[in-house]
Amino acid sequence: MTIHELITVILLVVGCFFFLAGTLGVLRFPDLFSRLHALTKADNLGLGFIAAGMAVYIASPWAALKIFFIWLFTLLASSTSCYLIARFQKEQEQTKNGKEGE
Amino acid sequence: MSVLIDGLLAILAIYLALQSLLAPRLIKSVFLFFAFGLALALAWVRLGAVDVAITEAAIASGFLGVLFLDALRDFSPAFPAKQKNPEAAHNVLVKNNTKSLLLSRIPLGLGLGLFLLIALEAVWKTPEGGGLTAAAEAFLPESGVEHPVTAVLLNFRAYDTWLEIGVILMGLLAIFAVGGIKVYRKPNMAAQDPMLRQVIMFFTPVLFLFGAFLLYFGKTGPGGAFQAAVLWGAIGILLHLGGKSIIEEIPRWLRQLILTVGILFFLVLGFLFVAGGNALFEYPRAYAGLLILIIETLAAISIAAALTAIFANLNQMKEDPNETESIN
Amino acid sequence: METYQIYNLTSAVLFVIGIGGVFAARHFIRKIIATIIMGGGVFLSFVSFAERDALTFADPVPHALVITGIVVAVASAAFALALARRIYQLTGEESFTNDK
Amino acid sequence: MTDLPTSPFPAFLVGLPVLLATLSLFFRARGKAVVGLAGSLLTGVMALFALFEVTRRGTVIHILGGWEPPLGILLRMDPLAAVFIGMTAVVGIFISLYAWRYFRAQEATTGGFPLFWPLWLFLWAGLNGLFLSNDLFNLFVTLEVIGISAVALAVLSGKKTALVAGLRYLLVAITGSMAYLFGVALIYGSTGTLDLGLLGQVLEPGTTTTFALLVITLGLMIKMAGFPFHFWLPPAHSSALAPVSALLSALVVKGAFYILLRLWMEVFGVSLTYAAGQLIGLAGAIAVIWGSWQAFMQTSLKLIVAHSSVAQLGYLLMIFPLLILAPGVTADSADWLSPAWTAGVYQVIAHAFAKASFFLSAGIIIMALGHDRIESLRDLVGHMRITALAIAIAGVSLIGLPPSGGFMAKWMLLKGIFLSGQWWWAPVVLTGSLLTAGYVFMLLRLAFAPAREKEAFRPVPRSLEVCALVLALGSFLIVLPADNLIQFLQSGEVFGTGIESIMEGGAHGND
Repeated sequence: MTIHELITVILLVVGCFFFLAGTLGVLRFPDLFSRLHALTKADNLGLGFIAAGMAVYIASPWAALKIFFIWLFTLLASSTSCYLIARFQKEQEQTKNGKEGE
Repeated sequence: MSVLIDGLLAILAIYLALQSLLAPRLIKSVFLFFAFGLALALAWVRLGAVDVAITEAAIASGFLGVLFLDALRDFSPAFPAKQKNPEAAHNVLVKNNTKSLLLSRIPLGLGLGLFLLIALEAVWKTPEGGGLTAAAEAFLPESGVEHPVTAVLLNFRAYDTWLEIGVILMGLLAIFAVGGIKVYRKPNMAAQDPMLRQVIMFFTPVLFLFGAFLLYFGKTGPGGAFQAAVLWGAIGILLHLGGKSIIEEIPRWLRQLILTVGILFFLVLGFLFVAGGNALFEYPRAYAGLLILIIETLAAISIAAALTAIFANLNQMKEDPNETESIN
Repeated sequence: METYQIYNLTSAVLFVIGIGGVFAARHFIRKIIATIIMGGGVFLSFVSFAERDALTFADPVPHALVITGIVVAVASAAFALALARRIYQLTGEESFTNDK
Repeated sequence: MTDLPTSPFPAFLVGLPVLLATLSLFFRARGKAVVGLAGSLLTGVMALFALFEVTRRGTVIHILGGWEPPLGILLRMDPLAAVFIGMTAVVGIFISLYAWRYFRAQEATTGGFPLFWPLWLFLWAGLNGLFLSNDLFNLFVTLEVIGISAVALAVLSGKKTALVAGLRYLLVAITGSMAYLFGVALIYGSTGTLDLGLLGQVLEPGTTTTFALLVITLGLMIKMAGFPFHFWLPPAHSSALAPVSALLSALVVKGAFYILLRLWMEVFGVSLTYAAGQLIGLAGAIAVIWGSWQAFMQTSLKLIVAHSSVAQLGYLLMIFPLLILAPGVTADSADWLSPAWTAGVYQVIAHAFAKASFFLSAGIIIMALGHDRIESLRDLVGHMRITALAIAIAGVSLIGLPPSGGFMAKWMLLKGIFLSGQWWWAPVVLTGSLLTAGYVFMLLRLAFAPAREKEAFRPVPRSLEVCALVLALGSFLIVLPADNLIQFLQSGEVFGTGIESIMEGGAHGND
């Protein structure tokens, strides 16, 4: 195993660990906000490590750029959707609280 | 190793399919359906069908999933519950009688099990027909494109593809026929939300570029009109959600033109060939590549517009308390 | 076992799950999902044959058929969804009431 | 196959209605109707020209894109396809004329349903495409074109019952198409071709072929409402607008029957067994009895007519057991083949005319009365002579009394049944006719009965009544060219290469 491959494997394993942690969080955390936290933070980090691992493995700057863009777009999309879900939930809670307060 | 991966993927797809039908809550069903689509897309990649994978992920899982999600606003109990009619309420009571339900399911289960066994034997024993790979390979140089799937879609079996563009247009007409669509009303989500607006502004050009890329490179590699159309359709959907529905805000004649230009150009071109003594869709060999690119571009525009309009119309299908009485 | 055979068998299973779902599921949306699962099974069968018949590239004809089929199935499903939503709006029913 | 003469007609038969449907989208309500009616007339006239072309030149083909099968798709217009296309054209023209007047009369209250026109033209293109198609997958696409446009037409009224029936119809239609497509996938996997002509030559019997036959037959049975999959038809057909009901029952269900006939005869010859034929015949027989009985029990006119469709489609299934030869019987000695399959074609045409007329009449009655409960039909003769006449004539053809097209169909069917020795189907045909006579005479008795109280019959445009009457008369007139029609049908390779030998043997059966 070359050093090259070793780095790839380490990066992939670390990435998988974060994914696993994120998934556990989604399954085990009590409420929506902490679940979203686990999902977006840990999974984006995990994806980042896996993307980095793949970039090292392919070892071509052009491919690395593409992989970087994949990561970037996923990051953007997931953070936006996380934000929208959270906002929706918050509005719901506020209207609910408002009604109870009346 | 590869058998292991494929086997796991197959089991995952079956599990997700079952769960999306059995999940107790509708929202769970829809999300599992998303996941099922992605599992299938992975299966297509494993089988070397990259074009199919993109189409599956984009249309069957992506676009349809978005439609399902949007529909959940109607059905989801989180929204103000409607007055159910007594018949339906009674029916719910009947349904809860699980014992009779179980009994009625047993024959169905047995029948399906038997059917599954026969089906498994039939697919297992399928003789090797050989397919049409050799024929496609032989005629590929004459088709005007280098990617075999595009050659089949836009040249060898262009008739099917043309009909299919018609089917999408018909799907939109059919949704109009259902009725219940109110006059276009601007959703004002983006107005209140700077973040959403920024994201839409960022993604619109990116999606457009990527769609154009898929369209142009459909000539030589995976991609093509349908895949590009979904990406462009996604622009339309995003803009619609952001309060700027391009398809609703342009003049009527232009909208109709955009919706129909794909099928019309394809057909009129075909008729011209017929008038010239050729068959329908029989391109002159020298111009085949160019004509296919033009047809694909126009088709992608039309399909994108149709998908946007389908979403926009379903999205605006909201209840109107006055209407329930007037109809019936 | 060859790759294509795994997916071929899966296709039969998905097809049968889909049929069962169309008849046994109650909610409109689940019935529509079931038709798509059925379609997924059918398309998987086509594509697995394409992989089996590969020469320098996989058989492009089933790929093209499946792309056509997916689009057609999605158009039908979108229409079915519109009908289901409209029925719910008018009556509050989410499943066929005279089903046993 | 590809050495047959080529003709541009098949391309125009599919292309022209789509072109006109798309163009009509550019117009608003009234303009859509004008373009739609003009388009229907144009398509109909062209279809009749195409029929004439086939009588002159025999089977013609159109090789789409210039790519010959198996890679490309072939459109083939043989006498059988030409007869179906001609039938669609004649029935379609009169229904279009009726629809134009019918929607105009209600324009003020309903908006005139402008979407009817593009959807109907798409439906017509799908039907023509289906009759012409010679490719298994292309047949699926045309089935879907027909399915979506038919359901969209069925729900056009926007009423609750129509929507629920429409959703059920759509789900059933999708399920049927997918089952059909699964069979196609397996056939493609085992032969590597989708062309019907080539498949007839290369398909070999085996587990896969039998299973493909099973799912394809089930899928198509679902789509043509064959027993036990008939449940969706009565609500869908009875809740649609009158011209739409006529289109659905006269034309749409025939599409699936046409594919079934072609596939059984042309492609699956190798794996058909006597038992399979008996089974599908049994389904038909039950449909005849059950549908007629249900029709007899209904109290509203449109439901009677819709249930009657289930029964009349049952007769179509009953020709299949006759077309499959028992082991040891050679095609030369099987002189019942010709009457049997002529009976099928005649039943399709006679039912199309009679049922279209029936539904159009029902639409007129609803227009006049505001509902279609049959007890209000009292003294129909006194108020609407022409409509009553149309119902009477169409009813006589449905029962199968001479000299109607329905009689011709049932006579040929009985002839085939007795010549083949499968006498057990005969009582079914007779019982079905008796039950049909039961509900038709029940209607006629009411129509002639004196009115108990003054029913308010609103005036109805005379042209609507004439359309219904012409179609009813059509179900009698089709008997006149019977000899020519049968000769024409047998002039081409009717069922392609697959059953050539059988048809040669059967040709003397017709005297």
